[in-house]
Amino acid sequence: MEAKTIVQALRQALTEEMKKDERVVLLGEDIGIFNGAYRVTEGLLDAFGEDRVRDTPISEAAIVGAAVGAALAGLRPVVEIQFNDFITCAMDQVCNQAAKIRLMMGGQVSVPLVIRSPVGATGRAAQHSQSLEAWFMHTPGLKVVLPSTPYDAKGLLKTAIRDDNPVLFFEHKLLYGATSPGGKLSTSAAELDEVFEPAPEKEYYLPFGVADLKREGKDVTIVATGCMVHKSIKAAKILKSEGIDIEIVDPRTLVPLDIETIINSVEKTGRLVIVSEDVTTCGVASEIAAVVADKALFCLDAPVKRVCVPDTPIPFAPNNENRVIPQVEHIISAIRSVMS
Amino acid sequence: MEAKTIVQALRQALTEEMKKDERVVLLGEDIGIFNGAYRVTEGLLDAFGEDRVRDTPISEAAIVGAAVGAALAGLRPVVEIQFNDFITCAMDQVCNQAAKIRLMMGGQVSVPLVIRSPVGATGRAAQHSQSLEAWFMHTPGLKVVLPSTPYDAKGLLKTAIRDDNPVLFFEHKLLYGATSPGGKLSTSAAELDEVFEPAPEKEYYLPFGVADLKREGKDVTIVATGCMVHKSIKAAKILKSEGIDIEIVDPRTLVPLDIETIINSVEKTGRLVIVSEDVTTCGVASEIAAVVADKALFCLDAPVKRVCVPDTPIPFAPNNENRVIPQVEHIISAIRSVMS
Amino acid sequence: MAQNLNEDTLLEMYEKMLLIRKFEEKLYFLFLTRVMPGSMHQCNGQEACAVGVCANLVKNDYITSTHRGHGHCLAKGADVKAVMAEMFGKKTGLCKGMGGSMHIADFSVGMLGANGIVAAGIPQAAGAAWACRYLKNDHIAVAFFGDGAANEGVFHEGLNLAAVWKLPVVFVCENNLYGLSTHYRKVTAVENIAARAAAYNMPGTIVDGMDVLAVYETAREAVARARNGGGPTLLECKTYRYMGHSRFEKPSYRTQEEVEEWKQKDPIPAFAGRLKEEFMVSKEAITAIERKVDEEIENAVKYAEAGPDPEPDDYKQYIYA
Amino acid sequence: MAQNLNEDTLLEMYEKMLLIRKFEEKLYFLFLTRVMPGSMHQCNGQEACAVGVCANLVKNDYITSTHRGHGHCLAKGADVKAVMAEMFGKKTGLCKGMGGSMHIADFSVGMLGANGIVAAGIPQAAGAAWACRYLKNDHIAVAFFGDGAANEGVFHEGLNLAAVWKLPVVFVCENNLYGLSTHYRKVTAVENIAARAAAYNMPGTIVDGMDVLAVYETAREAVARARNGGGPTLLECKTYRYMGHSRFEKPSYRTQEEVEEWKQKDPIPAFAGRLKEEFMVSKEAITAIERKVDEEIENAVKYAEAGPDPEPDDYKQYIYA
Ligand SMILES: Cc1ncc(C[n+]2csc(CCOP(=O)(O)OP(=O)(O)O)c2C)c(N)n1
Ligand SMILES: Cc1ncc(C[n+]2csc(CCOP(=O)(O)OP(=O)(O)O)c2C)c(N)n1
Ligand SMILES: [Mg+2]
Ligand SMILES: [Mg+2]
Repeated sequence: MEAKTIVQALRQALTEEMKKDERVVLLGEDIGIFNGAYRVTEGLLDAFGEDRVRDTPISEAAIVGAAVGAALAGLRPVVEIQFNDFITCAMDQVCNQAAKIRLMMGGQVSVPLVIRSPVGATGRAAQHSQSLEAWFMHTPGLKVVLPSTPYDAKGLLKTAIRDDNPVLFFEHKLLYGATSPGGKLSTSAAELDEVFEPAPEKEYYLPFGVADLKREGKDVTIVATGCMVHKSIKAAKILKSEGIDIEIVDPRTLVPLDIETIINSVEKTGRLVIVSEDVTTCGVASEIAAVVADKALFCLDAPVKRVCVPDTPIPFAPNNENRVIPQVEHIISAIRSVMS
Repeated sequence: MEAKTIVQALRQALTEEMKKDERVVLLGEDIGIFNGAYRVTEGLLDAFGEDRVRDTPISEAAIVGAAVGAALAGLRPVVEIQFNDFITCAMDQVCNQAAKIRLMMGGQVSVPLVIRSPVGATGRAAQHSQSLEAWFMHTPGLKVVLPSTPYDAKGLLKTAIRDDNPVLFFEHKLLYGATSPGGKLSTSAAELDEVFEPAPEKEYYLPFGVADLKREGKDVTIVATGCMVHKSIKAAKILKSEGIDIEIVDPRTLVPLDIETIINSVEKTGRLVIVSEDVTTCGVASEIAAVVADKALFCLDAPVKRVCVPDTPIPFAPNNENRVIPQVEHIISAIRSVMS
Repeated sequence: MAQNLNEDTLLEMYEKMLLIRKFEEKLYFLFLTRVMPGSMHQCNGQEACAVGVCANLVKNDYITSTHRGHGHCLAKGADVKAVMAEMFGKKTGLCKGMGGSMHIADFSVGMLGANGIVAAGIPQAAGAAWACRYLKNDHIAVAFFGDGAANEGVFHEGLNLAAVWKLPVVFVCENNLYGLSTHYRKVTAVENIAARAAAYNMPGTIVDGMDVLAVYETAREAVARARNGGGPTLLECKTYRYMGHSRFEKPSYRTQEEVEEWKQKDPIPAFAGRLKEEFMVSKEAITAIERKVDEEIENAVKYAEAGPDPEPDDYKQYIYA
Repeated sequence: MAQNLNEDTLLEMYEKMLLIRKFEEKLYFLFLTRVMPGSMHQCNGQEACAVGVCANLVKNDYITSTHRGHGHCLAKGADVKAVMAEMFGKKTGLCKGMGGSMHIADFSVGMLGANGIVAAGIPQAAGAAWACRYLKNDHIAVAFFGDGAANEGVFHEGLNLAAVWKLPVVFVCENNLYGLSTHYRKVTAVENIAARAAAYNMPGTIVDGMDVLAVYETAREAVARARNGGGPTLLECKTYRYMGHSRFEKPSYRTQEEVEEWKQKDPIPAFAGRLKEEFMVSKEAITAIERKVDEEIENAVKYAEAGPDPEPDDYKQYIYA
């Protein structure tokens, strides 16, 4: 059956890869009987048994450390970290160990390891709302993925599992498309349109480093990731009526980053707005802006605008959270400013 | 006596602040009888006693965690983390706790805490060579300092200790100007010129968010930090003979960042090269480039160049390390490219 | 036992437990019936732990807490109106609406904060205790945490640091058998978490966390030891949470029998019974407390609902001092 | 004791210890007399730990190590020429010059790497052990680490995980009394680190780390337990490092008497003595080993010096697979 939600798409990817390769094993907190905090691993314990779907202690450093050791000794672990905010507790194993082992050891070995983790703000305040992908983009040796649709999610997760390098695979909570266990996590999936493409049941792999044009246009380039792809599409539809024609590039993988597609688009439009849910300073958008300011400066007809979280921890009160998370209005006003 | 080296300058700052305020306490690995890995805390145990200069277990998370708790309960701890690479082990306490507590608790409290730590590559391979300041720039709630001279180091550390917020204070190993204990750490301090200004023994505080023009010029702006300030000055001197007149802006504090001084300089020169010892992607230079591409785009006569570590863990072999760490030649060739 | 407790203290403990229970019940109702923002982790069933420990503390003693922190906050003396308002994300909340359930804190009563990161409060309590000793202010710190937290690295680092520095701190593990869905014996190599005290050469004690007087007495010793320079203690309270892990989560990972068995030991009616039988408290006094608590909760909800939302840009003033 | 050891094994152990000692002595000389790149942490004095443990392992068993990893690497069977070349940062080094002393590794003999981060190898060994069991390849893993590492969070997390998963792994703590300048009793709440095994319900054993046969025997049990599905063991070797913490560091934090006292127990002459007296090994056989080792070291230096530097851009090929 085709996977209509990202949760289903991820589950299909895991199932297919686990069937194909016995070395693929899962570990994480509450991924077994509980099916994972966002139900991604539902049914996998039954299907593959406790040897391959392992509930762990609340020990993020040991989870990732054990996964690194297992990868060195022949397995291909897929780790779930319950919220990406908790990767802080495993930061050494991710960034000093997994990312660097291959180089430090002169290529004797690789570390085939996927760390899946949810990102994004959903009313849970400062320690459960971050989007930390930029830290890992700033850590050579890692690859970084952030899909925006079920189709991309499945094809990219399968590629991640097949990749011989450590991959950080981020999943936006509002795009999972499933309610949280027992909860009523409001999801924007219901309001999504045709770009939220389902994943076919058949096997396919999406290459890393190839951006996807989620919409073609000629006036302004938006580079957007994850949930922001969909907010950007809304903004584009609204501005269409004003005659502004927006192109939306979804990099899909942040490392490697498809610079060519971004630059081609900016060459065409002359205007660039980058929309990302991480914090502004030294974030995803900083990097994209910097690349363009180096490699396509003279194509630009307007300042490069970043629409990201301002430099603040995420506040709890819904009206404050809404203010700091990039919204359709913020995108629209950035577009207007580069068009004026 | 005036402090000719950064080590002496930091020691003076610590001594003065500890004399002035009993709540200032030090903790870290081997900072007591051993005087710290780079001897910054030499003599402080004798001067202030074990209650105020505390050797800790090798427990970075608990060191920072305890410092956070102590700050909440009325102290003003100054933590030494032996190499900045090891902050990974305390990442949660730094980024989810210290940085966010004030906001999460609605301003009930502040977290006056300084974390001092060495950065930079000195032949010790991938896990002892990083410059991780960008991670902390990407963590709102923290301030980030990286001085390049004894004068700045002293004035900024004193300000950091007086600041009511958590401050990450990075010190470049090659600028300490002292040999490592028992070792022969080669230091570039010997080759430094007049900008490596000593710190007077008198009291002074340097404000955060105020960049320093380390050299005036009209053709190209270099924004450089830490050790790269001095390599940039060498490059500027060499290029002077070719008639290229370089201005060097040293932000000194990365958060807050003195955007105005940078933009003023770029408005004057029309050309920007950013030199930083961190890894390129999502790094210090990405942020500065992005700010300029937004706020001063039409002042630019040439692409913005970043001279940073390419996206790789630092290799051990000296010729490989030299290749990846920004050198005077790299700076010169970036300048040539923006002048051509 | 408890001979040193006067009736006022006993009734206060009863009132606090009841306040926590009714607070949690009201919250559940509020979440069910209207759109309350965010999530929550409820502590119904575990009231005796927070109350029994905090009854030994004075206002300026410190506590650190967890994601499951409403009870600790109320037990330490935070104003229920301001706690409730924070749940609503109101400007009148303890944290001005910036933290919500998971970051509830009240510095005016030494409550240094709930925490969204499992175990993160443990080393912070050690640090607060260090400050108390350094400042010679005679206060101590208590870290509350769960069985799951005892497998985090900072548990180890925090307890070791406290032990080698002989800090005035008490580590209170509320072992409610589960960390989210995972039974602690599946992920914890020891039967009793208190046994881990041996790794730090500190006393480790187990107590029935459903018996508020037992908790009180055991904590009393630990608090006295801390206050007298005797160093830290690890105290394990065997307890149970009645509700799901968070919000409406329905625990599929445990049996209804198990839940019923623990509810037999419910600390609140049990304590009411002892108050009447052992301590000769009148039925009327008990009923009066119940009424008072009901009223407090109702007032808290009214206060919270009436309070203003923060301005959308309020967050800006709290990022930096 | 050691009745199960044949002469070949005994001599091999002696040779390995001597190789490590002479390797370290040569390194010190090389650092002193010429510009060798980077830094190093030497294990003179601790040879019996690495050798006694590794004598129980087969080639495809795994070990993880520390910043003080030369001995572990050689004991596990890495080629001394390639180890030396890595110290020089040569392309002919085990890690192609990319890692140096602190990241020395040889996957062909199951040596998963020295580590610049204290304690980081501990959970990795647990993970490698998990892979061994999962792949049913009958191998086990050993984590070497210091007394200082036993205060890091990942020590706790790694041992707990290994215990609850009953993994085939042995945790070997080389307690050399100091973590850099800090005496372990100043920062470690227990006298014997082996006592921490109780926190994980696993056997904890103390052994004289200056006696290679004692280490061998104790490790043999632990290795057998791991291999037979009996789960992990924490083994504490009481030992001492003769040199400074790193490179030329001159320890001001310990007394000359203490150093001399420990040198009295030097594992190498002691073992040579026992070989002669208890195991009837001839003086000639011992001398032959010494000559062989000297030669190996000389050859290693020659090999290392003769080897090419990496190309300046070599690093590029190792960043990603
Ligand atoms: C570092 C970290 N890891 C995981 C989580 C997700 N999480 C929140 S509560 C919880 C269970 C905690 O169990 P326990 O410590 O026993 O406390 P309890 O919920 O039983 O009160 C988990 C896994 C988290 N918040 N922080
Ligand atoms: C996480 C981390 N913290 C601190 C250091 C710096 N450091 C390197 S070795 C060392 C001492 C380690 O002591 P121990 O574990 O006893 O090993 P030994 O040096 O005695 O072999 C320290 C503090 C480090 N490399 N990594
Ligand atoms: Mg629990
Ligand atoms: Mg040691």
